Amino acid sequence: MKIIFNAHAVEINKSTDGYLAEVGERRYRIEVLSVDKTSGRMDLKISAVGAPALEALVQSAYVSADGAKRWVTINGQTSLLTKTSGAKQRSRQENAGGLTAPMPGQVRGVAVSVGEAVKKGQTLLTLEAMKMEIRIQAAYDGKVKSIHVAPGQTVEREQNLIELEV
Amino acid sequence: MKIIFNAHAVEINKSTDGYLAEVGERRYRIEVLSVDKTSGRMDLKISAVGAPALEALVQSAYVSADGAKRWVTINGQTSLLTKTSGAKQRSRQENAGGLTAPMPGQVRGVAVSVGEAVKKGQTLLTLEAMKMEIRIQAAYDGKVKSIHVAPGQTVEREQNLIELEV
Amino acid sequence: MFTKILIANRGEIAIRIMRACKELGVRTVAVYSDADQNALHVEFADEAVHLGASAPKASYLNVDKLIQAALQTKADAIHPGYGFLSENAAFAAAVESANLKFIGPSADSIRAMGDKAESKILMKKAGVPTVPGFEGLEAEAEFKKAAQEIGYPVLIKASAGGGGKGMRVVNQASELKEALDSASYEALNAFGDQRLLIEKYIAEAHHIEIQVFGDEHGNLIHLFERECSVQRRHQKIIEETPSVLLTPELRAQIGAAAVTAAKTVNYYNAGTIEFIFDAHTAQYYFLEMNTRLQVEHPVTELVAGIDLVQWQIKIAAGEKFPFAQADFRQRGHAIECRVYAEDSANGFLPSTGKLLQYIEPRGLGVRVDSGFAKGKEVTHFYDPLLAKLIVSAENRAAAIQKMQNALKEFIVHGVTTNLDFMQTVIAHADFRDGKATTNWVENVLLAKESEPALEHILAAALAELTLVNASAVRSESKNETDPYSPWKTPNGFRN
Amino acid sequence: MFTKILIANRGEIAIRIMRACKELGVRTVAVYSDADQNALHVEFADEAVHLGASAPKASYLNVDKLIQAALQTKADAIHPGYGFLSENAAFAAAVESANLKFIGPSADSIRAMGDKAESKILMKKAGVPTVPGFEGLEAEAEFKKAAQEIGYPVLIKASAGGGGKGMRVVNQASELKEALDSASYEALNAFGDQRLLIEKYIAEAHHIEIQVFGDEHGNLIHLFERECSVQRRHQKIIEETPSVLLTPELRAQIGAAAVTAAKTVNYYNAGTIEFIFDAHTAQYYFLEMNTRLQVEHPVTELVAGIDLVQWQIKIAAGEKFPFAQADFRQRGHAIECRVYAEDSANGFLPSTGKLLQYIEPRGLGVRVDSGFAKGKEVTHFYDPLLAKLIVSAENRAAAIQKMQNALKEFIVHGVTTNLDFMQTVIAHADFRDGKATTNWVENVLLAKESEPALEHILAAALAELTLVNASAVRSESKNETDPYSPWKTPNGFRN
Repeated sequence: MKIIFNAHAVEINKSTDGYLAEVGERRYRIEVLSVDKTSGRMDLKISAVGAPALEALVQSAYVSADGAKRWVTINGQTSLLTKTSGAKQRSRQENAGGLTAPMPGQVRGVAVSVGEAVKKGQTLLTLEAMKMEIRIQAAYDGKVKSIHVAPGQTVEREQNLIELEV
Repeated sequence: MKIIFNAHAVEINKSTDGYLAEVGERRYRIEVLSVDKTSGRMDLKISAVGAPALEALVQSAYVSADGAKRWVTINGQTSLLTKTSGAKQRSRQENAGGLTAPMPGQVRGVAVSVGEAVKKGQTLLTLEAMKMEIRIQAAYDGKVKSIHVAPGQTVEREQNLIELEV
Repeated sequence: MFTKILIANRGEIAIRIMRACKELGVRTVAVYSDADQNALHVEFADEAVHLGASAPKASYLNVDKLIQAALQTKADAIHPGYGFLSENAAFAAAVESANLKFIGPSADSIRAMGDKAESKILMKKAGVPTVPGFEGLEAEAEFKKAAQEIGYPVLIKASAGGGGKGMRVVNQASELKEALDSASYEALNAFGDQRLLIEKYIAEAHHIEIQVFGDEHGNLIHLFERECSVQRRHQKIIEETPSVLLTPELRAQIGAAAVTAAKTVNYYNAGTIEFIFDAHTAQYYFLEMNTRLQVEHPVTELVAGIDLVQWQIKIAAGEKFPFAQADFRQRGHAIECRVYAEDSANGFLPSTGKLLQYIEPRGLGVRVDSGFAKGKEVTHFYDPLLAKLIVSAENRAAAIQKMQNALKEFIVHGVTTNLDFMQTVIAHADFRDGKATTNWVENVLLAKESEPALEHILAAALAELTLVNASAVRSESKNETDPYSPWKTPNGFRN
Repeated sequence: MFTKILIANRGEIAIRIMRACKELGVRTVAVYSDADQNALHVEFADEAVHLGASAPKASYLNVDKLIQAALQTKADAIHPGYGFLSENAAFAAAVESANLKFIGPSADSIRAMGDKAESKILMKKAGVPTVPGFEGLEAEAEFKKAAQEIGYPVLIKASAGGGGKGMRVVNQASELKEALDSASYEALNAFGDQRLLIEKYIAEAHHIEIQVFGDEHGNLIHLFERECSVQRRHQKIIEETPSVLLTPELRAQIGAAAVTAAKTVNYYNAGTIEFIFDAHTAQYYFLEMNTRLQVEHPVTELVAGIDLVQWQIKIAAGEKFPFAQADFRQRGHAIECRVYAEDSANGFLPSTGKLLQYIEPRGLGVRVDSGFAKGKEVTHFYDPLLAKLIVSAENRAAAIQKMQNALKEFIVHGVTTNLDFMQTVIAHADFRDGKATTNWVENVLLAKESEPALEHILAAALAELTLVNASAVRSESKNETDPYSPWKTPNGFRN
């Protein structure tokens, strides 16, 4: 079974004594000691195939699912992975210029209107969340092409706020 | 809807502003503030119908279900109720004489055999649980009619162990 | 003693106060906004009153509604917690006018300490060390002269300020005018008050504060220091006591200065005198007074052996504080980490969502003051504080080790937290050596977004087979009673 | 320091020890029986070794398998916890023979204190007060003469005994013969040793014990008393420190006696000297020594400010105990309630089952040392201890109030517990006044089965509509993702 998280493809299948996983050119044997659906906890022993047998310690992984999101905690380190179809993900870099919401929150004010010319660094709108105010500023000189939000509106992280055109 | 717990029959139905319950000749109004299925917690306001309106405090009830058993905790007091069909329950008194298991545990030894005559107070078998030993003794002079358990066997509380006949 | 107290707050501090009430046999009233309808503090109270919409102005900052709620539930006192209206003199006065007891200092004490410039003048008069500088200046020329006298770098601060707003570091004379202009503009916008003060900028500053506690009969003592230098965005994230920087002599000195400061404004109830501490010169300077219970009060409770919130309530009810300074001594070491719903690798920006998993650490010396539980929602309306993780141990090294383990044991899914980041902080040599100054996190330790570790990816992949898509198991168990869950229907239903 | 420790125990104490290991950077090995395959202590360890069948003899009491497990996992020490093999001198010796470190006293110390008669003789020689009586008697006539000398009532006790077995109170000479016969028969059956001793019976006895702690370099001090008089079936259910019965002078005296007792057997590591205390005469008598960590060690930890288990490990690793007697003083008051899976209204008989609900209390001064969690199974094979609820506060009254609240907050469904019963105990005037003697529970406080309260019946009925049979809700939500649970399939699946 092929599963892709963020940009990492994993081929994972049940084997006689546990599971066998392939990531890139590396293969791993996973022994599952216990699975507890109440807590989403799995006790695992992971070892690299071909590598000399190490004293494999049990690792306890807590996994939670929410839609395509997977939260994983092992030994106090937490990762947020997103299960994808495998298509190249939109990179966060492409949205540089602050046109998407850097945090969830509420739109405090919109300082520009559609068609308005803006200067690099000009504040386009302000977001507020948890007592923090963040100004969304133009990354370059340009013109406001469209505005997707209104004051008072609640936005998610990475939601499109405004589109500029040069 | 009629529900019977232990020997207590409750007629309970949804009303316009919550629920209306009848126990014996008394009627109660129950306002449900919240229900949380994760924890089995309900926040309730209970008031007697007809009684002068009291300053009804919120009571938080935790309820767990296991088959016909209902565990209820309110303000640190826990009850174990059994949902019944309404037929008269077998009273625990009828089993006086120690012929059923007073606790869950393991049969340590059976000291008698079927057909054997026994004296009142004679040890018939020993049960062990959690480092405790309990002797099951004859409640009257009689004869062993049947033995339902064997040494090493695990028994539930109130499970039949031995039957005596006079 | 009171019979019923309304807690004009939310989250962990509301629950903390309610516990103290319950232990004193006092009934509790919670208040809540739309967003907090299902919040933990509402569940925890004996009764709860809805205030209004989610925005603080419509709910937790609404003086009239709060007093109305207290009167309506026949509460006889209001505890403000921290934040919101806790340092609002008008609120304290309004509470007392409604014949309710405000659990905190007098409105006059709050007012006297509420203005940075005025309180600094008061402290100078009382002989409490303050940062060299000037208040009440207006013209640019005055500021320029002052800056020269103090010596650059200098700090420009909003007189009415807080939270870093209207604050500018000025390194040379040529930067002064712009700094004054932008700071006064920001101060006016934020506080409706453009007055500024100027003082010496202490670059390698530690934040050390002294807990004071007094009754309404004139008894007032201090309960030692807290070091709160580990901050981000001018907000504390780790606090501890004792501070490694203080000698017993210095502790006694700064403690006495704090008592003097508090007595100057006839202070009673719990309060905190904040000092800037210069580790190079071992000089300390009055910064401001927080005229309320602090977020970080638990570390003092653990090391001094006192329940500050219970005493706040008892003092407010008129009891005498029966202890003398000599009755207290510090035992062991305590550290608090503020568990925030925020993304440390993304500029510490807030994170919101429903808590899919929430498991708190436990064990000897581990205390969690929490405002959340599994299934609860973290919204963008309020502070990102999920919980405070507090540990105490025989000494600082043991406390650090205990904190490290407790942070690892704390599992939160559904929002991004700073739990991972705080492990890095706690393990850092600078922190271990007591070298973390107030700008250390932002200068030294900015977290970077990291690639997920291999075992995380493998665990997630495995979960697809064992937890999510185990269809054989699913169909097999479909008609069974789930042995772990009390009810057969899906969760999340609210009546 | 050790690199890996095997914990030869289960339940809360195994987890308590593992936490101490983790904080010292030591890896942990759990052991488990068939019944404990999914137990919490197995999850908590770094690795786990299966020992054998569920019966203790086949698992937790199997010396060979335990040592084999330690060798196989390359552990360098074994912590025995309490109960099981913790006071078994042969086990301690076998561990050391296998070149592993036994975390506890020497096998010789265990042996010397293991026999009631012999240890009593040792203590008499060392000048430690013992209950007036005689050891080493055989003929009935000898016992008769001894009883006359002591004065009735007298107590007959099995020399090798414990747990009330082979123990008889004799009120007059005519009862003596039968008591001797039945006690020696019972002692022979229980311990393979029919020797008896005779001593004065103290009717209104309190159980007061002193924690001692020493290193392998000759340092040994005491860490004050614990009062453990609230018992049922000769087993403690509530312990506290300080004891209201001791004056500072008496505390110093009895503490010094305990140190003498321990030094007599060259004791090191953690140990406890148990005393019978007669509140009428303020006399104390050596009862026995427990040569191990006690169940109730947490109350000492909280009041003395020490992590006893961490120090056990450090001492065993060869460290010196760096403290002198004067370094410790008691601060505040701590109480422990043992939360048992038992039916207080049914002769305190055990209760077993799966934990359908398990919510622990929290807050300042509330500590829970637990061996269980929701979904875990309580079996009949082992001790009924689910968890220890320990509170600490500024004084005894505050601790009692805190315990009362914490007991109410603790929710366990699936097995019957003594949580309700302990609320009655804690609230009783005798307990408040420090009048509870060791037979108080059985004489005064036997719980009766009570009818369920009306609101319990109403809540259960309502649950049928809102939680169980809310069919509209059920069908409506059938295909929704359950927002509270991480996975869509039913719980309880184990791979």
